[in-house]
Amino acid sequence: MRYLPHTSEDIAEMLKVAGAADLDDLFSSIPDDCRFKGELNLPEMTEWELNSHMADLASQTAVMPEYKVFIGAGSYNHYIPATIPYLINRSEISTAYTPYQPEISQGTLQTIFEYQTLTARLLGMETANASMYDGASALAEALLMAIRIEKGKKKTVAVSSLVHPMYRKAVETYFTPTDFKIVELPYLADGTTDISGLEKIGDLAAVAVQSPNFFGCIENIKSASDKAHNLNALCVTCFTEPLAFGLIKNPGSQGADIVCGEGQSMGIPQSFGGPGLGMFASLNKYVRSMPGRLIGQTTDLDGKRGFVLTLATREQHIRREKATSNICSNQGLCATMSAMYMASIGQTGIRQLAQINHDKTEYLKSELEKAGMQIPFKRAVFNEFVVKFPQGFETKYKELIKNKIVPGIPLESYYPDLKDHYLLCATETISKSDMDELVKEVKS
Amino acid sequence: MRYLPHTSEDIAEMLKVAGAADLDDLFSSIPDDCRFKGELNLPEMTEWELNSHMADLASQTAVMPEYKVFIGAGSYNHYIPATIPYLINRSEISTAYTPYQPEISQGTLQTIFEYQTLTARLLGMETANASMYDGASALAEALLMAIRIEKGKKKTVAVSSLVHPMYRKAVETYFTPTDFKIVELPYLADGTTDISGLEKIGDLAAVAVQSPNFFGCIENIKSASDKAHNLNALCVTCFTEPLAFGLIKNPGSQGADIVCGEGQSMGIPQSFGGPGLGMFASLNKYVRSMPGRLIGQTTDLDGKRGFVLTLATREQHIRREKATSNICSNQGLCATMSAMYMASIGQTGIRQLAQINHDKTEYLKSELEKAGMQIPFKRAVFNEFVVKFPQGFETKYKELIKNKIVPGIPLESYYPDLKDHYLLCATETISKSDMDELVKEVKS
Amino acid sequence: MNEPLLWEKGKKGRCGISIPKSDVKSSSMDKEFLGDPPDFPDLSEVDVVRHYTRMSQWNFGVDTGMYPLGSCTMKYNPKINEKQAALPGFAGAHPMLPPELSQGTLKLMYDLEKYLCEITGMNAATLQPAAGAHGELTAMLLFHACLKKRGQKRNKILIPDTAHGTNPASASLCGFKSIPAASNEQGVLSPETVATLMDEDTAGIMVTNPNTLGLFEENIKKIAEIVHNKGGLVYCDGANLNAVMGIVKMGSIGIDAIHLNLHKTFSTPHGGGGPGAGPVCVTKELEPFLPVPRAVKKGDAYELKYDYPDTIGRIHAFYGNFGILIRAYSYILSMGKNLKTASQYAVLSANYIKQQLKPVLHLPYDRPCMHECVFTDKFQEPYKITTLDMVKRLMDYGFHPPTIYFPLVVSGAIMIEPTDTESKENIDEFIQAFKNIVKEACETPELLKNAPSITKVRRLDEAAAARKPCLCG
Amino acid sequence: MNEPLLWEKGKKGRCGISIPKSDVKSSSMDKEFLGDPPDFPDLSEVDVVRHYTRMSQWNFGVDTGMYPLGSCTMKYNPKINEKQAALPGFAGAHPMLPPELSQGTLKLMYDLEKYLCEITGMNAATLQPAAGAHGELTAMLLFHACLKKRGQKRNKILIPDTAHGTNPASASLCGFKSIPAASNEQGVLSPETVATLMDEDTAGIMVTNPNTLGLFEENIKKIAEIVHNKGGLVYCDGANLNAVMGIVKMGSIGIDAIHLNLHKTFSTPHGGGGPGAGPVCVTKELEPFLPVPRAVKKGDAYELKYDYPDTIGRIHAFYGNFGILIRAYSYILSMGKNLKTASQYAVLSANYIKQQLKPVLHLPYDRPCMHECVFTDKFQEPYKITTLDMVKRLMDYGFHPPTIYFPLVVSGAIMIEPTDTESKENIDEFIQAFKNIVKEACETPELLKNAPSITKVRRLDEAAAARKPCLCG
Repeated sequence: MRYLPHTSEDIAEMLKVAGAADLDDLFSSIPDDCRFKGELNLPEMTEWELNSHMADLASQTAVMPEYKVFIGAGSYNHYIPATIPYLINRSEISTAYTPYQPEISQGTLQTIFEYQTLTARLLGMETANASMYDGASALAEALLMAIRIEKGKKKTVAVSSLVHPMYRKAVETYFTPTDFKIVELPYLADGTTDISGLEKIGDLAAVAVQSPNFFGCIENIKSASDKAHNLNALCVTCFTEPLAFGLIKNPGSQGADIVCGEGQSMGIPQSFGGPGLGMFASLNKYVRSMPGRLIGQTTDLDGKRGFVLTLATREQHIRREKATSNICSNQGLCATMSAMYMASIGQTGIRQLAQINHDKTEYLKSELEKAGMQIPFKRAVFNEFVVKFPQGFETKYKELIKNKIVPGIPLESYYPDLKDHYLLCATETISKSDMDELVKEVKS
Repeated sequence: MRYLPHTSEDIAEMLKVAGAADLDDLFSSIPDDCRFKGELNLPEMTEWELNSHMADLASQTAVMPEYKVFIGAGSYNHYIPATIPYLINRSEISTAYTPYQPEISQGTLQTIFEYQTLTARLLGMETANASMYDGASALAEALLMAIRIEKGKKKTVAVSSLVHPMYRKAVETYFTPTDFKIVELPYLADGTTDISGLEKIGDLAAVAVQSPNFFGCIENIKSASDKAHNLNALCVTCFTEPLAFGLIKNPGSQGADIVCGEGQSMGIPQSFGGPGLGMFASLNKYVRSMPGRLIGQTTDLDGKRGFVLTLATREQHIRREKATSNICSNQGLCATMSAMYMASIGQTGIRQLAQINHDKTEYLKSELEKAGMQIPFKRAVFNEFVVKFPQGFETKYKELIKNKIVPGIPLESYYPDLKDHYLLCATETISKSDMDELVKEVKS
Repeated sequence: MNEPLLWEKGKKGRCGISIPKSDVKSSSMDKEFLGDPPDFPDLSEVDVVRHYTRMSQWNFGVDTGMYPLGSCTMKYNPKINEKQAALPGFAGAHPMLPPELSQGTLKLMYDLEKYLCEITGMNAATLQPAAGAHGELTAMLLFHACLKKRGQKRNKILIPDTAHGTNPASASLCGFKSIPAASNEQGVLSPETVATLMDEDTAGIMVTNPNTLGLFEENIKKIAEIVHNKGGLVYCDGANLNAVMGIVKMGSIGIDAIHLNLHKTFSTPHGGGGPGAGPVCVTKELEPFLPVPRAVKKGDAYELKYDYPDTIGRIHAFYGNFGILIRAYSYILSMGKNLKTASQYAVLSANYIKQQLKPVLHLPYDRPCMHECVFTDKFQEPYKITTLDMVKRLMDYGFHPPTIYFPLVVSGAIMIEPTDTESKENIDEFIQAFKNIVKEACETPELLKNAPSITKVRRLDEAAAARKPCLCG
Repeated sequence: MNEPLLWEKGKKGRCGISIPKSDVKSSSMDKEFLGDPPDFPDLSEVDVVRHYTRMSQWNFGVDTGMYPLGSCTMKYNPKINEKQAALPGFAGAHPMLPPELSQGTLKLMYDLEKYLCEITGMNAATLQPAAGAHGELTAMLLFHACLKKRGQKRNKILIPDTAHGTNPASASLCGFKSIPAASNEQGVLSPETVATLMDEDTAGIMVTNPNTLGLFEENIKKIAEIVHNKGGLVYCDGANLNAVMGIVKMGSIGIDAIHLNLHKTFSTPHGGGGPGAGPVCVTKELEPFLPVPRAVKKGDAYELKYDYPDTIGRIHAFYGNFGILIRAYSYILSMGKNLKTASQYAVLSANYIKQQLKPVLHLPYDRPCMHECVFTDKFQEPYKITTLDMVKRLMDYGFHPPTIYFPLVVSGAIMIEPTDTESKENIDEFIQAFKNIVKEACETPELLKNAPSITKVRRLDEAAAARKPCLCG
């Protein structure tokens, strides 16, 4: 086997030193009744068989450009410059471990320090961590962090119903074994969160709002944070489409205390939903309550600038039983990809690209409206929006799929009152003719 | 433009230092009547437009595995381990220049030194150079070298008619402006070269034979070299399929003086015929007549082993007007790929792989014979062989192509007396079922 | 060569990306929402490429040399698996495609679960956890849900001192208080210790097996029996599975749930700290509680099923780190029954190192080990040379240091895991390097105190970094 | 870290490749032909990966830093072009496929020829030459064939002292004796010189324009007229085309044939010495002699045409380095009219460097330059510091040395070409480094004599290597 360098000669010599009669003998410390005596029942392929097997599997998925996929909803198709997969595949970057030994990990460390900084700038926050698993778990951890900041005395968090439904599901899962409560905030007719009920919650630790929200609508974070702060609660905001912050106000400037979300849009392939990137940032004062890894700047023996993993006291290594975060492996390589993307696109580029995304979405929205479709929520959107198609659209949906067009996702399973409502997305990868074709098909 | 870092501020500052009023002014030394005043008429694409344009072009070529391509004839479809494109893309390897500055080019230099060594071992020769453009130009240069060794006194080379027809064409082109002559050696009924006429040639400088030859047949190099040496001529052998030397005797062991050929089979993609790899080796005593670059071992100031470009006196840098080789850029990266391949496959692997190739070819040959096709040349072959199909096979050929099977190449245009003869190839990439399907289709 | 921070480079107006052409008219964003673009530096493409090329040159990776980081299983990461993950049909797949448009990805998940169950001897699996610690948490959520279903609320969990570091934190996220269980002088857990600690308020035990001393928990069956008899559940931290593939089936030794680290045992790259994947395999009893959706097969087709009333819910927005699953799946298919061979070689190499270094390094538990062995710096105490000094010096010899000061149960621990992909020659060189260092420790200790000497930076002031954090540039 | 030679590693029985399974019965090779397999070392996959990873670490590439190698145009090599070349439809294409099965590749060649003609202002092109020198040779073969067709046999060719080094060797392969033509004190060729040398035995002239002093041959039109009037032909070595894209059309200034270096001007990677590509563009008169086959368009379809009775034949087995053509084609499409901008910036940067370094380095031709400028070590003579010493020291500053001791017409030449992809900051750093070195030359000359100091090896004994060649391990 090409990955296993041991020759029979090597094995004989090593067994001799190890004092074992044969390979089996090495496992003598395992009681016989714990030993598996059979052979693993697994297929085995050469590199070439694997190639064709995987190509076959991969060919069974509907991807752009063969299919025109108008789905966003937490995973966005953006162009990724060829430089990023190229650089990320440099094995000193991709095959390194967590940088416990800073002297030979300055590449990873400086890169992640830069990632933290760019992320903080993107979100308008003071400090970002080295990454969380994804947007959903990041939100769950953000809410737990908010409760921690409040010393666990306030036990309720209010979460907008326009937070991505799967994120809300994950929050529930994380909250189940605790005695903390989640209150869901309803939404208004314009497609934004109704925060009017917040005052009624007695022990409110935090309010969580997503912007742009699940319907693509831009929330009024300022109102939410003002209200939260008035109630002595924290304002947590999340996002699924960070490209928006190339165009709209970032959450930090609107008073958010903790900001988290999914960074996949920043140069990371969709990969059927993962690996993505949990971006996570907060105000400086909360940093010691923050979950996840942090890279900090320091100096070496010669006074030279260098970077290290820091504030590890929050972690498991030091005070096992008191650890507040169990995060070890995070999404380091995805954070690196996104840093490469942010560095490549720059301030000038992100504005341009965000504007193009906005233009495409607005074009599609207006064309669908012209074609007689209903746009139920009038609020300004970024990259995606809700359409109400004529009754019985399910059949048309199936037809469109046969024609290699995937016109968004149906919302009914997440919002039972939104029958025939679909969430559609158009990024820079969707051409005018793709959109015109969709509109034509929908109309016909 | 993302490749051009100059901002307008940079340009202004630099123009000032350069003492030019504007960019145009920089070209004031070019007379006005030499200046082009218009704009270049060229398309311009974004990275994303380019991607779809190129994908479109690439999709218009018939490649394995969608098509079953039974063509060899100088370009062979072999599996290439994923490690090779990965490593070759490391930019310190791929974007370096010719290693004129050895201190920061030891990677390239050691790699090519290793390539020279592995190539010499593969061919059974004493010294190999750093590479030639391809098999065809390597053969032309080998014959010119042979004449050089003979001080230009003998002016005729005899070239087997079973040398790849395109290689012979290239030799002719290289010979046209000289006063050297080429005599073509006919072939025998068993598919090997008829060397019986060699004695009749008065001023024979060299005999060139290919083995395995264009018909896939294994030549008797020993006889050719014995005869050449008896006539005080050199024996030059060439090859198009070096994998053969995993199984058959290498040319060095059979008395060849200069060995050259195409190394594409050793880990290099077919790429519509190039870039490939001109492998070139000879006996030590001829090394100063050898064209192309050479890497040699030496030591540094501290006595440490290192490598440098050497024997450059043969080249243009030193004695321009007396240079015997004009080769500067060669196929360095392809030589590197082949070194990676030879290192990966090893002695153990190359024997196994060559045997599998032999097995596939023999299977296809025997199945076609069973199906009633004629195998005109009975000589032992490696990887390819000639089949005589029934009269009127052209129509069937076109049909097969429609069914995505490419059953070799017709030989008639190269050998007018071989009407209905086709050259077919089967490597490890062709499965039994591919072959069975071909046989079934041919029979039907 | 130095390389500045990104924002110390660049100049406004450059752009390292190809901005797509727009084919629709521009629409302005409502003034109310319009903000300033983020303060990113503007770089050209070559600036970016050179920046990260330089970054990579400051790093050590598996392709650079031996990386004997104990408990991390830094084995070779095959390039072919990267190629599979990059296939457009995978990399470009949207997670919310209708099932009929994503059969390939669903089949991959379905089959990978099957293979992981075959390897662990368990009954069902979830692929959602994005890392090992996420898998631990998932397992604890499963325990919590299962106990709740049984009508129980237990608030403690046993954690041996030889367990992995993240276990207590994962448990506490589920409201379980960690109860430490001490290993015995053989370095393993005694059934008696567990019997004493286990009670009806205790949810069960989190055992790392092989444990972080590199020893197989030989009493595991008896321990599981004790825990089960008291109504508890047994979790196995499977980070060390590389020792026992095809040798021990966890399902047959009393384990109820085990998480696997695909980025350790199944060779997916660590990425400088992730992404990994931490699937959890469970018994039939725990299966109903697994996260949703689950990939199921219906006739010849695959679909995502949500209808599991007892499910703990979701722990990831979608299906976990699918791109990592692809790599692990490819690895399993490439290895087949060689997975057992890999475990054998991993254990062989660890025992070989143990025997070779035993004369020069103190070996606290002198018995056959599994895939890693743990030494200490006790022999070097007289020279005032610590574990840290020795391993920093290893860098000068071209090796990544082993894991150090872990497990906590061993003072000054040096935990060496060679893995199955290191050749005997590499291992011999490593042994020789360590022997040289031990010699240097008494003869030229300043070499060690000043190590490393050939790296980009010398020893860094970690205390200062934590005291006055600078986390953002 | 050191890395042994391949055959100093490995152990029999390892294999770094996946050996395909055979699905047919084995057939033995005739004993008569059966040989021993080559004596290759046996390595595992990780051995191979680490070996070449280490090799790469000993190299300098364009991604490592500025590579101001004069006349080599070491510009940034875009990654996207590598992706295109690797597309299975290109990388897996067999060159002898019937035309109907290779329309995409043929169209690419057809269009690339068209674009190169547009850029050079010539009428037709061949893509077959595999390198610049191969292009030179092709051009000389074309000249030979054309003169022969005219019924002439000429045996000399003029070559200025500012031409590229390979020109004489290429000419002599075609039986042309090189007649050196001296440049004037402005560094360019005088029409008078050419008029004196040009006669009816002379096939023509091989002029490098811009020449190797980085100067535009301003008398080119008059020179071409003189040569043409005597029945000769004018060849332009286009290696320096990066200075004049969109600024000079060679077809309109009297050039009959020009070769281009796709691996210079059109950004394909140099590969540590190739593969490159050296297409030749020619006038209508020379077109009939171009190599076959040629990609032609018939209706909407592309085919390979062989039927050119005056063709010189073939200079490559197939169609040249097609994989390199893909990259250059992608680059041209990515740049479009920015090709002119690239030339402008390349020239701007060279002039900027010229002005900045002029105070400290002797500039033999003090006039506006094109894309490169040539200095000498004359100012450093008093300190016994040579060009070699200075450029070796540049490595310690993180730069690749410029081209040195070329062109021969300048003693101790230092030929600097910054290219269009280096930012002003990089160029400023380079200038500063050179200024520091000039200072060191008088203050601490031993630093230069001992340079480089941070590389894997120090200065190598090239004389010993040539005296007693060791070319094979």
